Parts: sequence; structure tokens; C-alpha cells
Amino acid sequence: MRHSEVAPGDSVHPGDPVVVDRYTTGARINHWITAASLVLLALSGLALFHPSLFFLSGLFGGGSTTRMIHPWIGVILFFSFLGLFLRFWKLNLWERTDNVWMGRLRDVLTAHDENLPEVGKYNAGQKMVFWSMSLLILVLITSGIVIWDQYFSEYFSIEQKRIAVLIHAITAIVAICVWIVHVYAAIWVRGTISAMTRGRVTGGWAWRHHRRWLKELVTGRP
Amino acid sequence: MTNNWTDIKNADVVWIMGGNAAEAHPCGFKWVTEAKAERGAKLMVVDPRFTRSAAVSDHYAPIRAGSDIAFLSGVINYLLTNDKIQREYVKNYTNISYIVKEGFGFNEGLFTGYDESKRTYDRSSWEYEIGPDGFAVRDETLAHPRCVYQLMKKHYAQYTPETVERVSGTPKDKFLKVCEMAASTATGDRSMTIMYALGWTQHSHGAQNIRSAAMIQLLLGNIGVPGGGINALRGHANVQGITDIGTLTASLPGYLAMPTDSEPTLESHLGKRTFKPLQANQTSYWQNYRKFYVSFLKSLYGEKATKENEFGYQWMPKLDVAYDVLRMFEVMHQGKTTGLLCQGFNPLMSVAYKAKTVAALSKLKFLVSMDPIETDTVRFWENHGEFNDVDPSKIQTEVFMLPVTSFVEEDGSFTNSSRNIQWKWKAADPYGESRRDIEILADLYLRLKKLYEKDGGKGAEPFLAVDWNYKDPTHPSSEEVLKELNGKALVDLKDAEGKVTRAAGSQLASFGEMRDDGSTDGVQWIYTGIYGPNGNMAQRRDNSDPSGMNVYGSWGFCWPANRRILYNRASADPQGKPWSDAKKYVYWNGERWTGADVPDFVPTIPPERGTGPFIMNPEGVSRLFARGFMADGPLPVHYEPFESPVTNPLFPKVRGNPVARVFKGDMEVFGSAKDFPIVGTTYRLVEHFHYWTKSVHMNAVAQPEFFVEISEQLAKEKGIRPGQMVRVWSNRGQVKGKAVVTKRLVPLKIDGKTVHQVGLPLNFGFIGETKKASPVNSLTPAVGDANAQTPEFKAFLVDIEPIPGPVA
Amino acid sequence: MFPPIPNPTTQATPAKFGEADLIRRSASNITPAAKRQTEVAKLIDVSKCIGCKACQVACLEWNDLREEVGVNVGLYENPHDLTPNTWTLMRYTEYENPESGNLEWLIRKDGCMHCADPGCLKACPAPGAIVQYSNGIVDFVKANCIGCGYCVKGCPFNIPRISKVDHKAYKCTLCSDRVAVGQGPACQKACPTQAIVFGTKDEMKKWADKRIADLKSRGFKNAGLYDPPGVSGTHVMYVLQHADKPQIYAGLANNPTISPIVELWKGLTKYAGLTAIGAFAAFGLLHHIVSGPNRVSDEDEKNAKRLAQGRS
Amino acid sequence: MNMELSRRSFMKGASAGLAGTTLGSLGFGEIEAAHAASIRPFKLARTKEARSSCPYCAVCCGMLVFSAENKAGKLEVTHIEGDADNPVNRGTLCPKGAGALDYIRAKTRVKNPMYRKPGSNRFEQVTWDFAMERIAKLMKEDRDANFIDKNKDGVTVNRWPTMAFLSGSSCTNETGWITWKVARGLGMLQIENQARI
Repeated sequence: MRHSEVAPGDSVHPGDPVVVDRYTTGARINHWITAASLVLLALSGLALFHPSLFFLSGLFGGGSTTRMIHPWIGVILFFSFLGLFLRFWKLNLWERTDNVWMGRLRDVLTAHDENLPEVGKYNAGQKMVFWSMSLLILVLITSGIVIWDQYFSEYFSIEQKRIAVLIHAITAIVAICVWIVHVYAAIWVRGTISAMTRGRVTGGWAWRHHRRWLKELVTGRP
Repeated sequence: MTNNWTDIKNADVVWIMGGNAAEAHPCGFKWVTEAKAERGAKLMVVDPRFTRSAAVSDHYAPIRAGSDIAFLSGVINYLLTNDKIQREYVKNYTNISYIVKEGFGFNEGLFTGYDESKRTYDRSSWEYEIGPDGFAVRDETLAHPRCVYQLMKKHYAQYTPETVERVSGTPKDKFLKVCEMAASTATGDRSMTIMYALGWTQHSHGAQNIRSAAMIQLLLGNIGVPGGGINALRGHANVQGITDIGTLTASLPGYLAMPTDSEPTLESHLGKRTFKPLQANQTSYWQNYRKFYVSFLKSLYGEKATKENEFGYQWMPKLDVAYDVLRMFEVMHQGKTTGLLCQGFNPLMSVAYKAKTVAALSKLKFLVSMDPIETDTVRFWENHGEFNDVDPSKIQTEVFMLPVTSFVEEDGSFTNSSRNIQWKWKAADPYGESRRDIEILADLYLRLKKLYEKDGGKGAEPFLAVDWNYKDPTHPSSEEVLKELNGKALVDLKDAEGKVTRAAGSQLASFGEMRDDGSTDGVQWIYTGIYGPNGNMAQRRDNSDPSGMNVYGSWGFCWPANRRILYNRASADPQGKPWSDAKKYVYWNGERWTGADVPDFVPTIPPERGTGPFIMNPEGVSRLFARGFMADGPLPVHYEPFESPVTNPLFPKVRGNPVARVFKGDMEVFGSAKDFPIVGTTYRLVEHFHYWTKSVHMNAVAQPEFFVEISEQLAKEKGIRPGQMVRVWSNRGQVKGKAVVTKRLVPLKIDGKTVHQVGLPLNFGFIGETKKASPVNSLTPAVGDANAQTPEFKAFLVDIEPIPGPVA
Repeated sequence: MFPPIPNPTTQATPAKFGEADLIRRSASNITPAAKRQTEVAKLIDVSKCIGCKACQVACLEWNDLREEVGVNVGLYENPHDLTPNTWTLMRYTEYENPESGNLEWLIRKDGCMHCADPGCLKACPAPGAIVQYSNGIVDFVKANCIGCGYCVKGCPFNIPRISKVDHKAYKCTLCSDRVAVGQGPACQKACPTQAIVFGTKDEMKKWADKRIADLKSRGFKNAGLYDPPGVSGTHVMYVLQHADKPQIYAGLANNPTISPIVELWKGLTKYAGLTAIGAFAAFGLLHHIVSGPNRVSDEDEKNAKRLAQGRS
Repeated sequence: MNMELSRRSFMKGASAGLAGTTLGSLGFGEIEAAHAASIRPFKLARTKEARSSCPYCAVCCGMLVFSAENKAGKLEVTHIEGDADNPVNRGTLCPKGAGALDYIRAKTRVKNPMYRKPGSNRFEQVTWDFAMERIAKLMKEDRDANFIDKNKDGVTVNRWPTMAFLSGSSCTNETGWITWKVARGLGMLQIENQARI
């Protein structure tokens, strides 16, 4: 038996076009806090990562404040993302069809959605973004704490910190790349952004990209 | 110091024992590391602990605290039995050939003449045999059974390396290496310096510790030569100068003596001290004693001192008994003292047996502290919990805490450990309302003077007789006081032909100009020349060294007569030739004595006259056999400390120094080895100066808390972990501190018994920035050296236990 | 004796080196000064050190630093470690020499080594927070420091400390202000036994040779100079009695180098990371240009409508 | 890439968008000021120098004491280091000498005359005049009561046995003599310094 693809608050409003509620206000606020944190983290982190980007620290009031607030934003991100995680983890569980989807990546990239299996609320790509972000943020917060000298310098050895700072840097880069994929996908797949701005998508969008989710919403059956 | 700081660089062997120069005098110690680095000198350190000095040594040997004489006697025995002595030097410059009177003897640890009931000796048998010519009899073959050489051989025979190991705990091989290194300097072309400090003086047999070392140096020919000497590394910046000036119970400036009850007239005082030579053609410099004494009295009483009134001798207080610090606090403890003036002094911390000190201070009617900083003493009446557990309401002492300028806020001179007098210039304005000591004392003097002039009173005359002739009586300047110390001609001084050699009113150039007829004054004859006709020599800052021997003779002024190495005539052989080119210093050039330094000799006396280099002694030579000048014997003897873990293995019948003075009440609180099996020893730390820098923030940072040093073995035995609080107690009190467990202390085998030693750094108390602690003198016994009454801080008995609780 | 440096003057004196003599500046590309100053060095002769802490106190005094009064934890070391105020620290080791059987008390003055290849500077992300002068002095510039602690991770000797008060990194400056007017560092001047000497690096090496010869004559056959090549040499060097075993001196690094992790972080990762980010962004851009937006078709909307109606 | 250039060009580009925002106004000010010299100005310049002698042990190391006028117009010590001309210490100082500045500025420096009444548990500030007058009075009272001019054998002894003086060995020679003169002039015998302890 298949599990439900529907999250609380998802619903269909018949009309022309059909409107589908995809994200509740809470989910959207949660998402945008996360998104803003991530952007600020990326900017402040990059400022400290590469000298040619140090000027970015100007956005935060200089190097010292950048250094000071970066970890705090990290904490915000962590908890904010935790909220997202708790909301969405179930719907992001991996399924057999996700493998099929992944196998047809060429069709994905060439927008031949018709060749893809019917997708629930999230497709395999989104799930991968979700899970990789979950993992990356976990690693980032952990390694971040190790190098958060203001409060934790006594608890870790320098060697541990060196490893942590390297992991933190690499992880952050990966996270930024994942974020690029995420953002690009949202832009490329037109009609996506409204899911997070207004909480709604059109029925056509849902039909095209998340048909199984739409069907369940309509039929009430998974 | 017979020699001086920079001269240490000329040493081939440096022996540090009874001191820890690296810890207590780091900047002077530089000349040890220089001697090592520049001339390949070897450094050996003998100490109960592996010290900071030992850290840079070539050889270290451990020793049980308080057993130095056994060790040093072992070295003397080694030198005598292996004939490692510089024969020519010893024969000519010491009394080794002198014959001692019949009747002198030594038996079971005691010399002849001992009176047990009085704990004193009748020293009359400890003298030379005097010949019909009035001079002491000698046997230059050294064969006479009563000559000093033979007496020494007999006296020292029992101090074999095995005995040293049994008594001092020093492993035989380590001991022998010390002997060999010392013996390597018996050659005339090599020299050894011995550096010591309170590790030798603070024993009930302290003076004899130092005598033993001096004897070793004489046997090796190391006195009076560059890189040699017996060098007392003194504590306070101006303890040398203050000792020279004689603010000690029995002293006058320049090592003249206080009058005593048995010297009712000036003549009776001078007569005893104007020593006649004991050998032909000797200088016996103390024959000039009366010139110095009369000049001193002229300074003290000015124009009021006349020949008719014995130059004011009768106004001077006469001493009934010597009031050294132990007696001072004994008398105070008996409630017989009304007031105490403490000038830069913290007796609550620095005097033995703190419980007694607190009780004594509490009996005072008033206490005045003159100090730039608060001392523990000035707050002795304040409750500081376990560190000073007193009830202020029960203490009726009035206390005055007067602010005094610090060293940078006044000018004046300091005399360093090597007798060099240097000027310091004022650098800052006084802090707060603080005043110079001189101003405070002048104020006190003038107020009292007014009271006596107005109301009269007992003893008004002697007090009002004191001369106070300063430009501004309320503010005597340091310059005019230094001039007063130097002395001046009061009338035109003329030579035999009647030519004026020194005009009236002009400063004297040397103490040789002093007269005993009241025509000169001068407080401090040994300083004369410091402010002579050419001005203030303490201000000289010429650091050239023309001889290349590290003399620096134009820097400041060194007493006496700007001499940098004492007895330096001994750096040449009897014919006046240097013992070796390597040690060329002062020599006869065919016409006069000359060389790198001011000769410690009449420069025109030719070698042929046979005048000895030790011009202060009536013999003209130094004394291996001390005659009656030492209270506890003419030769050093190993006596145990009053609190010892063992019975004297050599002389079991004698407890402690047989003539050391012990007050009633102090004797009763000696602990026994049964109850207190561990040897305690106190010392200072390099990060601190006595009880002073615990108030200095940066020093408190460098060493913040009292600790106790113990060996790993003792820690294991007692279950003490590093950093744990421990309690150390003696029969007189207790202290608590952190345990520093170290390999630098090891248990020693003494007379078949394992003996542990614990180290107790002394710099902590309850006032200041360091963590509060009870002073280590809560533990120490109030017994002093038989000659100098220096308290026995370096060897006493304690026990130790861990205090349960978290570590560090 | 190494000739003492003459007393300082109270006349205002122009600094002998400054911004124009920088050869490295953290997180910046600069053109090193064409004319290099003579390299200076501090030589610490452990065999002459008595562990008196004069250097520690002189450092506090000269640099207007005041440390908290601590406690004793059963050791002679105080404070217990370098701190933002304690830029130099004596470290004591009781070493039982297995060959001679003698106890040796090895006392090493710890502090910044002023590496020729400074790991702190390499790790520092803040432009100009760490600078290296052509005379070898590696200095922290407080105004530029952001307190990130990367220097701590970059340093192979565990020297920099971050203040909890102002969150800036601190370490020995080699008394750059004193050296700039021809004086030696405060610690060197104070050192009672000349266990610390200061001069040109060449002079110091020569002086060290003399000291090493003396030590060898006293039986320390492995005496030698510590000027580790792994960081291209240092401007603070040690004379060690046992140069074959630096680690016995309170853990002095045997062969210090900038950690490979730091090298990877500040090297490959830095460039590869930005490249990766750029590549992803570029891929997106390219993809968009090539394949255009993925739009929802009218068909899709109709299908959806149909589906929705079907339900109702 | 030249950092300065990139930062400036960034500012130019960004200033339009960021002008007036909190982030913008906070940020760039600091970066602009940050280009400061790393080397501190030499702090002895224009101070007053005096040659002094270390007050602690009897090596008597030569010291250079630097001072400057404080706000109250009083000359105050700012730094102490060794005197390289002194042949003994050659400019070196031990941890005590090197820290002597904190002795001069010690928290426990006594600033004013203080007086503790019998049985009191505190010091109170008094004037010099009060303190000195009271001490002189106490001394005279006791001396009048306990001074001995002749001993039992009739010898003139002129001593005051009930007063003691501990004379500081960190005082100058000149202070030492004034001390001797006043103490002995009054007939004191209980006089001691730190030669023994």
C-alpha cells in the first residue's frame, strides 16, 4: 500500500485554472527564514572563505560582525531547517519510482515530463535536495560549533578544529551548489515559485510535475 | 662578597651551596653563565632541591638541609688527605703554621672550656702560643702536633666520603665529584668562587657553615684572587649599606662597636679594640680604630663633641645585652616593649614562629609602619580567617600606617652586595601624601626636640646633644647626608712638615686622613672617599674596563677605598708576582703595588718585608683556626639542627649547637623526629621578593599561590596528588598550600633511615594580590645561630598530609 | 657576552620599517618591497635559561598587558598557558636523561616563532590582519583582525590566542615597536642570563654555533639549533641540548609544518570551491539558454481541470 | 586580483542599492578605517628618563625609569627597564625588577596616613600632623617613664629599653644614617635590620 502524498493544508480548488494549495503560510514563513539564513550564511561564509570575497563582509558591518553573526545565523538556519525537516521528511522518503525518475534524468533536463513516472508531492530531485541539505546542514552545524571559538574554543583541539574548518568549507560549498540547483530548478520550472510565495500552484503545474499528488488530492486516495 | 658580581666571570669553577643564585639573584647569576659560556667554567650546585641554579649546572649533588658542615668538612678532609691545597698560599697567607696553646682540645663534639649550665665556652684555651717576643709561635714545617695543620688533620679525619653520605645523604660519587672539581683550582692558575646566601646563614650553626667554605677557599688559595672569593649574596637592595651603617643592635657605622656597660669610658672602649700585631711587620689595620671612632662621634655630636667630654661618648646609649630580632620579639612577648617603629619591615611574616610574633605585637602600646605599601604586620590586628585568626577588639595596640615614597620617588645611594655604592636619581613625584623616610624621621626628631626643649624630661641632654645641622632641618637632602657619611676636615689638616694637606671644611679623600683628635669628622669611615673633594663618586657612570678583567673601577664607588676585590694582595705570591698570568690582578712592579684594582695593601710596602695580605688581622694572615673569635669553636663541627630527623651521628651527646641561645618557651616547642619525621626547609622564589611583591600584580601573576614542594616518593607514601591542597605542620603552627610533586626533590638515606624533605617557599601571606596563605614562619623555630642569632629557617621538622578535596 | 643593545632614546625616532617593508599581507596580494631588510631573529638558548619568568613579566609590562592572578595547579607554569595577554610563557619539563642518568630541568620559553612561512597568515581571511615584514617579523594588526580564530588553526606551534574581551587575536609582536627604533624585544632585554639574544638572523646563527660547541664540550652531543625548515625557518630560534628530540621540551614540534589540512583548506578547497560554485551557476545558465523554461502547457491545465471536475 | 580595487568597485556598484540601509552604513565605514599601521608608536618618545637602582635584591641592577606628567601635573612612572650601561646587569632585569612598575602602582600602596584606634577593626585616615604629633607624644611619655640614665653600678648608660626600631634594608644609606641618628640619639638598643632575616 502506498503512503499518502498529501501534507496538511494541501487542497485543490476547482476553477479555471485549477488552483492547488501546496504550502501553508507557516511552511512558507519557515521556508523563507531558512532561505534568507542560507543566503546570508553563504554571503558571510564566502566572505571569510576567500579573500576576493572578503568585501562581502561589508554587508554585515565588517569582518568582526560577520564573524560574530555568521554562526548565529547558522543556528537560526539549523532550527528553521529543522522545522522544514519535520514538516516534509515523510513526503521525501525515497521510493522505487524515484529510481525510475533518476534513470531518466535526460528527460528531466529536456523537460520531457511526459516520459517520467507520475510524481507525488516531491520528485527525486527535490528529495535529493532535501536530503542532501538535511545532511549538509547537520554537518555544517556540527563542524560550525567545533570552530565557533567564541563559545566553544576550549572544548576542541586545534587538530579537530582544523578538520572541522575544512569539512565546514567543503560542506558549505556543496550546500551552495545544492542551493543553486534548488533555486535554478525553481526558476526553470515555471510556476514553481508561487508555491512558496503565495502557497499555491496551478492545477496544470501540479498535473505536469506532481500528478500523483494532484490525483490523491482529488481522489483522496493515495 | 669578597669579590664582586662581574668578577665571577673570571672563575673556572663556580660552587653554589647554601644559596640559589639563579633564583634569588638572577642578574648577578648572569656572570656565572658568562663564566661558563666564555671561559668554559664548570658550575656545581649542592642543595636539598634541584634548583633553578642546578638547572644550568654541570654537576648537582643533593644534601640534607642542615648538614652542610659535614659535607664541607668532608671536602676539607679530602683536600688535606689528598694534598690538594695550594701550599705556598696556605703557608704564607693563613695561620696553618701557627701553634695553638697547650690545653686546647676537642672531645665528643665539644671544645675545651664548655660550661653546660650557661651554654657558653670559656675560650681562653683557643689561642696561639705566644713567644718571648710577644708574637705568635709558628712551625713552618707544619710538623708540630699543635700547629693548626696537624690539628685540622686530626679534626677532619672522621669526615670521610662515607661519613658525608651517612650524615648528609649525598651519594659518595656525587660528593667526590664536588671535591675533585673544587680541588682542580688548587693550582694558582685556576680559581673557584663560592656563592652562598641565607641557605648557609639561617642555621643554628650558620656562621660556621660560612667559615667552613672560607677555609676551603683558603686551602685552595682562592681568596683575594680574581674569580675566587667567598661571596655572600645579600638579600635586600641596600642590606649591605644598612648593615654598613649599623642599624643593628650592637653596631656603629663602619663595623665599629656600640659601647657596653663594661666600657664606662671612651678609652676603655677603644683600648680593647686597638689590636696590636701578632707578628712582626704586620699592618693590623684596626690600630686606627680610634681615629674612626672619634671622627664618628664628631659627626654625631658636632661641635658639642670635645676632647674634654670624650667626644660625647657618655651620651651614647650603652648596650647591656644584644637585642637581635629573636630577643627583640622575646622581650616584646614578655610585654616589656611599648612601641615599635617598622620601617620597610614586615616582621609578622619574616620573624620565626608567627604565633609568638602576633602575641608579641598585640602587647605593644603602639606600632608605627613606615612603608610604601601595606604590610601584613600593619594589619596584624585584623582578622583574616585561618590566615590571621585574631580578635581586633582584644588588641589594644594603636597602629599608625604612614605612607612612604617608593624607590623612584626619592634620590639617594644603595650599596650593593659587592660593596659598590651607586646613586639613584629621583624619577617621579611622591605618590599621594607619601613622604621620604628622612622627612618623617626629621619631623619626628624636630617634634621631640621641641617637646624636650619646652618640657624637659628624662634623657633630654643626650638627645638634644645630637647634631642636626642640615640646610633645611625638616628636609635633609640625600646629598648632604652622603657628605656627612664621608667626613670632612674640621680644621686645616697638616702633614709633618706643617703643610696643609686638607683645608678646613673640605671633604676627606680617604679614611687615611681621619684623625683621633677631633679635627676630622665622618660617620662611616669605610665610605670615606665616596664624597671627597671630587664630588659624589656614587654618581660615576664610567663603565670602561681598561684591564679587561671585568673590574669596572670607575663605576660608582666601592668601599673600602674603591677596592673591588678584598684581600687582593693575595692574588700575588709572597714575592709579589701573580700566581699565574691567567690570574694576574694586583702585583708588585718593583716600586709599588699596582694592577687592575686598588691594592688592598699599603701600596709602598715591598714584598720583602713579609707583611701579610690580611691587613685587618693582627696576624697579617687569615685564620683557618679562628681562635676565640667564634662563640662555638675555633674549628667548625657538625651539629644537627635543633629539630633534626636523626640524633647527631657523629656526636650523639650533643643536641644542636651547644652554645646557641634558646629562650624559655621556645625550647619547649621544639618538635621531635618521632612526631615530625620530615625535614622542612624554606626558601624564596625568583618571581617574588620576600613578602613585598605579593602586592605587585605582575609578580602575583607569575607565581600566584603558596605551594609545597615534595618528592614523588613522599607524594606516593602520603597519597598526595599534584595540585592537591596539603597541610604542613610543625610543633608551632601549620600552613596549607598546593602540592608541587617533583623529581627535583628526592628522599635521602641518613644514618640508615629514609628522610624526606619538603620545600616551603616563603613569599606568601594574607595581604596583597597572591592567594591568601599563612606565612611559612608559622612553622619555623625561634632559635638562632650561636654567633649571629640568625634564625634557623632552613632546617626544622614538620609533617604533611593531603587535604581531601578536588585537585587544583 | 653578546654585546648589549644601547639604551633606548626618549627622542622621537622614525621607525626603521613599516608598511613599505611588507612581504606578505593576509588575504591580500601585494608586491613585496624590492629591497629586503636584513632578517632579524631572537635566539633562545634553553641551556642558559633559569626559568625566572623575567621575559614573561617584561612582556606584560612593555605591552601594557595585565593577566589575571591565577592559582597554582601543582606546576611552576603560571599562567598555565599562553593567553591573549600572556604572549610568552616558560614551560618546565623534568627530564631524566636515560644516557647520563642525570635529572635535567628543561625550561623553554614558548611564544610566537615568527615563521618565514607563517601558517597564521596563510589561514587568515581578513585582509591585512596579519602582516609579515621583510625583516621576518610576523605581526597581527588589531584593527584588521576579525577574531575568527583561523590563525589559531593555521599556526603549527599553537601560539595565537583570541581575546574573550575584544575578540581579537593576540601573540608576540617581537616587540615590533622596539625593533623599529633599533631596540631588541622587551623579553630579550630583560633576560638575566642572556638566554635570549637578539640580532640579525645570521649573527644569531653564528652565536648559536658557539653555544652549541660549548654544549658539545659538556657532553651534549646532540646539541643543536632549532630553525625548522618545515616552515622555511623561523625568526625565533632555540639552542637545544637535545636537538634530536625537540618534543621533550614541553612538546616542541619535531618537524613543524603548516598542517596539510590547512594547506588543503587554504589551497585546493579555496579554488576548487569557488570553481564548483561557478560551474553550477554556469550550468544553470547554460541549461536555461539551451533548453529554455519548463512551462506548464494549456494541456496540463486542462488535464488538471478535468481531473478536478471528475472528482466533484 | 588587487583587493583594494575589487572592494572599491564593489562599493561603487553596491552603493546605489545599499545606500541608506543598515547593513550598508554599518559595513563600509569599518573597512575604510581598517587600513592602519601595525607597529605601535614607540612609547618612550618624549618621556623623561631617570637612572635608578632596583629596590629589590642586592645585585642593585641599574634601572632606567621613564615618566611623564599625569593629568594632575605630577610626574608619574610609565615604564621601567634595565640600564644597559650598568656593568653588573647590562640592561637585564629579573621578573621582580621587570615588574617594578606594578609595585609603584600597587593596589596596596599607602596613600595617606592611616590610624587604627585600640580595639578598632579598621583604619581611619588622619592628617600627617595628627599622626606625627601623636607618635611623638606616645614616645615621649614612654621615654620619660622608662629611660635609664645610669645602671645599677652607676655607669652612665643613657638607654631607652622599651622602644624598638626595625630599620628597613631597602632604604637608602642616607635614610639609614638618619634612622641610626634618631634611634640611637633617643637611646634605643632594640634596633635590627634585615641582615639576619
